Amino acid sequence: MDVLFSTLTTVTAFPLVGVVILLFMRGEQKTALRWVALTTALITFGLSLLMLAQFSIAPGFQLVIRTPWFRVGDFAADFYLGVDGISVLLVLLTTFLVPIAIASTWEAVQDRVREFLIAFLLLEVGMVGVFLALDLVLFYVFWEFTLLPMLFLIGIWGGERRTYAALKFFLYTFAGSIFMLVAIVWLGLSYGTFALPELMARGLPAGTQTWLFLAFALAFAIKVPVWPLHSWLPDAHVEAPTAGSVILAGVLLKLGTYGFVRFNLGLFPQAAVQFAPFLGVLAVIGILYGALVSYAQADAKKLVAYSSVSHLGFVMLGLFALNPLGLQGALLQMINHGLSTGALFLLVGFIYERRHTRLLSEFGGLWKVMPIYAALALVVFLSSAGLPGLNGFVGEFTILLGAWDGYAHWGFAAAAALGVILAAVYLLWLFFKMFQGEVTNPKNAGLPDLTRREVALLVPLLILIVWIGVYPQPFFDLMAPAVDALAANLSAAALAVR
Amino acid sequence: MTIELVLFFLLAVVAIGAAVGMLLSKNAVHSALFLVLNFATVAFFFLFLGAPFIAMVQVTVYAGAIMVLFLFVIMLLGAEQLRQPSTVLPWQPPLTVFLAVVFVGAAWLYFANAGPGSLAAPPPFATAEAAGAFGSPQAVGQTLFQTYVLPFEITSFLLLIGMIGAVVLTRDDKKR
Amino acid sequence: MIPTSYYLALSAVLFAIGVTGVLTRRNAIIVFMSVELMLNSANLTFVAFARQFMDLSGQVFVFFVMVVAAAEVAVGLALIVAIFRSKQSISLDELNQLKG
Amino acid sequence: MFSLVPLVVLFPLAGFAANAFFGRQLGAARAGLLAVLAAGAAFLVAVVQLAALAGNGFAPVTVPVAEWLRVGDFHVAWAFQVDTLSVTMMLVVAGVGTLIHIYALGYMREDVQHNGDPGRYPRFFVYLNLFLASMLVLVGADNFLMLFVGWEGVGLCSYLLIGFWFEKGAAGLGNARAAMKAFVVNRIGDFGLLLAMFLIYWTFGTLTFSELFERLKTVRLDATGQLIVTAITLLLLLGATGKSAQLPLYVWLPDAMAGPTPVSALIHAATMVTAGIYMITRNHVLFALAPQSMEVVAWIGAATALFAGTIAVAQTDIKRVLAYSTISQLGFMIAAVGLGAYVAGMFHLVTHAFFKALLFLSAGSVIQAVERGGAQGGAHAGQSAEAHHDPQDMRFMGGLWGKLPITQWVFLIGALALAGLPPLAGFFSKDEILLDAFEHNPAIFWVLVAAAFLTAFYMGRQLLLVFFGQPRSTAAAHATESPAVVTTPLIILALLSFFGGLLNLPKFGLYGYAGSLLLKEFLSFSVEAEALPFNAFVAGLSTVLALAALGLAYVLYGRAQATAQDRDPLAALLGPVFGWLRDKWYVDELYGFLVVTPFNTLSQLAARALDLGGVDMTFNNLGELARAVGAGLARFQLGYARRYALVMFLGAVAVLAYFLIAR
Repeated sequence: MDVLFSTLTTVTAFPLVGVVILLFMRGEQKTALRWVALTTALITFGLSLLMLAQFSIAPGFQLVIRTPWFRVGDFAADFYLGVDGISVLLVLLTTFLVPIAIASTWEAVQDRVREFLIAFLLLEVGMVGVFLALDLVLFYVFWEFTLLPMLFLIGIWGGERRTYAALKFFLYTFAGSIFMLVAIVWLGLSYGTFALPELMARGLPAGTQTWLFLAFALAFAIKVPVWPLHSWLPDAHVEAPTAGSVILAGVLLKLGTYGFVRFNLGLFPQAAVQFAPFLGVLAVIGILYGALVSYAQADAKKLVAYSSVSHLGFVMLGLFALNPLGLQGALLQMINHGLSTGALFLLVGFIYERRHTRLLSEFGGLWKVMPIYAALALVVFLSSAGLPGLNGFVGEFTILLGAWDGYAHWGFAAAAALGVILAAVYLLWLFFKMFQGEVTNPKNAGLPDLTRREVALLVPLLILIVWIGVYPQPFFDLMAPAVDALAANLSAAALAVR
Repeated sequence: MTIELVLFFLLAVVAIGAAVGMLLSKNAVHSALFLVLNFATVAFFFLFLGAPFIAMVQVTVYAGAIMVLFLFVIMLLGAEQLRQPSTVLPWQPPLTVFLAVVFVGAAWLYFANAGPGSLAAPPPFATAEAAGAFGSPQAVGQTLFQTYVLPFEITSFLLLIGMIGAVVLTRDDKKR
Repeated sequence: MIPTSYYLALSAVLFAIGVTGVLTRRNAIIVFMSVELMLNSANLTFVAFARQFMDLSGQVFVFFVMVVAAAEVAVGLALIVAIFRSKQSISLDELNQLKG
Repeated sequence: MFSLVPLVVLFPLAGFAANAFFGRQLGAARAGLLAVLAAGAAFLVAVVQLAALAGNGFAPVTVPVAEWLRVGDFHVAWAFQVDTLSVTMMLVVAGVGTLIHIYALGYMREDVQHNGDPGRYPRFFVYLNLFLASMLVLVGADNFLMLFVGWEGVGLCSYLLIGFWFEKGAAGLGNARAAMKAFVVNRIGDFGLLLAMFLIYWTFGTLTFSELFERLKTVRLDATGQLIVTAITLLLLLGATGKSAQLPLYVWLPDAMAGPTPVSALIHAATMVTAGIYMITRNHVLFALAPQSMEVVAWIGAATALFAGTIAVAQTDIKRVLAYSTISQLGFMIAAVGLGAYVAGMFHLVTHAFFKALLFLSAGSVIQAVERGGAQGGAHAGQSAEAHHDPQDMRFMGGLWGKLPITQWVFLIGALALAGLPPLAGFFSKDEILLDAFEHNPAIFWVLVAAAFLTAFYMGRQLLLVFFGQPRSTAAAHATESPAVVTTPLIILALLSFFGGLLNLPKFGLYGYAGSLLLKEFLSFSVEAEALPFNAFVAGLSTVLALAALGLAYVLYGRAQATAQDRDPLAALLGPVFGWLRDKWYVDELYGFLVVTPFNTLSQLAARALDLGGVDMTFNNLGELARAVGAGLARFQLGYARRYALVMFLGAVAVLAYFLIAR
């Protein structure tokens, strides 16, 4: 019973309570269904705050619970959860974004509401589980578990080409994780345990690290997505419903970067040192390429989707700087991207609900028609473009500062800094096409401004955007001990390699 | 040639003939009747092999209940004969026959090469009591309810599921 | 006494005829009957071995096979009825939904 | 008293927040008043800081406010550096800012009416207050990162204010495009600043000014170190060229005139664009270690001064002339700091803030006067055809002297101050720069002299075209003077422009020791300042040249043209060269050809050919390959269960046969 009612188990599993309740409700009571789901998600957020309260700023895993799960011969997996400075913020981000995403579907989703909400809550279980799992098998189960609800969210509630996009999303991510599964099984059978802390403590020989690193990296790189494995992302985003996009960009992509930190850096430090320049190059290409391609898009959502490729390039660059600055910057940037891009997708969703199109050529002059919408959008765009004083800048600056002296060449950081210029180009272009100029399209003339509900969705995000921009220290403090330990481990590995 | 062997070959010819009859009959009703004949002869073999209980079950359940069900369905659907001749799957009959012959040949080879005595005639029963006890309802029942009581219970579930399945599948959608 | 191999050979022949029926006939009901024939030939093998090794388990298994066959017939015939309702035919050639 | 310094930012910030959230509820009058009060309060705080500094013997003080970033060994805080340099800037920014706020109260009321959206009035003050806050963060910062916050913050405000009438301009998009151009070009400069910060941190281990300069005092540079410091300073210069509109990044500033006139005065003349000069001055210790960079700085400044001056002589838009003049004057300041004459640069920065703000504001007054005249004249004469000309086009003005009793005089003072006539402020500050150039680098001196000549010439041209001769449109003929709320700040600025030279007057006995200069001594607590003796040749030359340029302008434009369509007399004089000047040396077109078009093409190429055609196609083809293999195999799948069973049977027989054979 301790396991069942421990903090981490409840944070992970509480959405299931909502799922059960939803199962027993009738599909026609749409509002009631939404309230149940929203309340569940909010309680889960409350539970994660409880977790934060119990969390102490120290290295190592905390609030650990462990109980045998199943055992077949040498193959013994545990139900093993724990949280540390690296995962705590990501869990909070997840539980924070899910209620917002659910609330954003209030009017947008009218079809099979019950099933939609169930899929969403199941997705939350999977995502939180990924961040908390310390057993490799458990991790893999949660990892794949996130795939199915998202597949349905895209494939059932998506846009016109939803089947194509859903299949592409599924095949891409699944193909990658197969390699990870092989690596996990190999690890467990060779070392007699799937427990991450034990594997980390034992340390692996350099030779095996290399191919294990690659197997894990492929799975995570597709999820991030690292260039050139990104082409599922725009399609998935464009076809996914707004709430799905919010979660996809906000949390699901972080599963990949989180995996990089937790496994590729934590478990295979020597291989990480060796591959750092290589992944650094891919990250920089991703930054510039994502920005360039983003600028050429005609569809607002696609533009935002490609901007994710660029932004996550920054995260990858920070991670493979392999020093505390880069790592902390990258971890913070994960949160930032979740907030900013989540907000961006909400914004695109709002206009889509009004106009049922996202083509930039259809808009123009919306600032006049929808001043509140324009003002909030401007703040979010600028946050995404890395304006100092807002959250994006803190992350990007820390990453670039770290990357300048990281294991990659300083030129990487310099090239990546060009991405900051390009971010301004494509985001201001988006703002220009949507909000500035005269109202040329008569269909836009009478659009209603944001409702209170819509503003209320954005306000929590905006508060965090400004908070992190002005006073990010509490966030850095939370992750500092864990990151320092990781960085120390990495520099020891670097010495071993050189 | 003992009288047993004569009887065996006689019955075997009937059994095979009935099976071939089932196979070749155009009319499904005829097929079903041929099959009943086959089942009945096989019941005789069961008797030879010291399995009177099984033989009885064979006649009552198989030849009786199940085949009646078949006949019933054939009559119900009025599907004694198919209307149009087959146009698809060329080579299917000759290939099948060829493979069946290969199969029988292989089995024959196998039996012919089986070690001496391993497939020879089993020893006869010492006493009439022993002959009567082996395969009697009592003996089978004891084995069934002692060694195989759990599988036996599970079969009841299987039958229940089969029953429900039949009911569900044949329910008329329009009457919902 | 009759050698066990005779029974086995007979069983093999009956099985082969059953297979031929399944593979060549298009009438679903006859296919079904052929399946019963195959099951029955297997039963014969079971009983023959039971006698050979003086072990009643073989006979018990025949009993189980019959139960399975009964359940199968019930469901299978129900399926045929259902298919006949929708297709007005029990020809297996009209059931090619599995085509890739 | 130093602890009050955060208020210098917090007052405008509070004004910004109040107007941003409640501007509509407050209503236009109260929103404007609130903004003015916020700006005024900031100015008062700046004055308090001056007093505090005086009480502290002008020694610099750092005022920490809050923790900001502490990651590993890296640490920066929100903290203010209060020294004579930053307080000078604060006073100028908050002071001129307050005056322009007051001016905007009246100007914007008319502007929003004219542009047809009175509801946007509070929004202007939202931006203006945010700008003040950002600018004061910039000048008050005690570290590079905080400076960068202000740096990009003012860039944002500039973007918002240029695009204030985002639905106006060419094709309804001109203003928005200008705003975007300004932000993006500035970002290119910011890129330099960002890289400079990385280099500074990894070389010297700190981004805090005081710590950095402390470390620089003891540092011994080897060859690599020298290279790095040169790189740092050049990157800082890139930042400065972006913000201070120098070659090659000046192109955004002329377009930025799309913003309302108070914005042009405050941001694009008096304060924001001088941030680059301030930044270089702030980092004079770094620059002192990199003589080559100093040389580059000086030459960029001088080249910009001359280049922009040549363009200014051929412009017809009243604000564009002033915009190019601003670029030119900023070039003077950059040249000054490049020569190590930081005090001269700052001095010119201050006086320029006065007289250029004055010129822009009075130009705004002229524009609105003409607009009013157009409305009236149109009503009188009933002719609408002529009323549709651009109210900023000097060709349609003329003959305004006497119609605008206050504006005409203040404009004249501003123009003469800019032209550099003694005893106006511009003379002293410009003379100081010329003197430094004369002493240190004669080549630059002569370039600057040429630029100064052009300055006087185009100001003369502007004066004559706007105020003298015959009115060349009904609008000009019916122009009327602006209200007091507009003219009062003009008068104050005119006084400052007139007497601003006194700021750096030799202190004859007043404080006891002669030969020293007021501003120089004040700033010497922050930057090194060398006192050069008065040079009669330089002063005389610049005065004579200014007068000559004004005379030339009178010769050409004194007999005013009769109609707007007349050929510009200068065109007759210069021939085809005039076309080049009028079209701004085709730099915009060149950049379009060299940067914008290739970028767009590249972007389209990346999106279509590379992404959809390359990456996506590759992976889709992989998928298609699997599908094709499957489809090939599927041909064996006829869909008939019997065939499947046959294959199964085949397998069973094969297995059986295998066992037989294997036995």
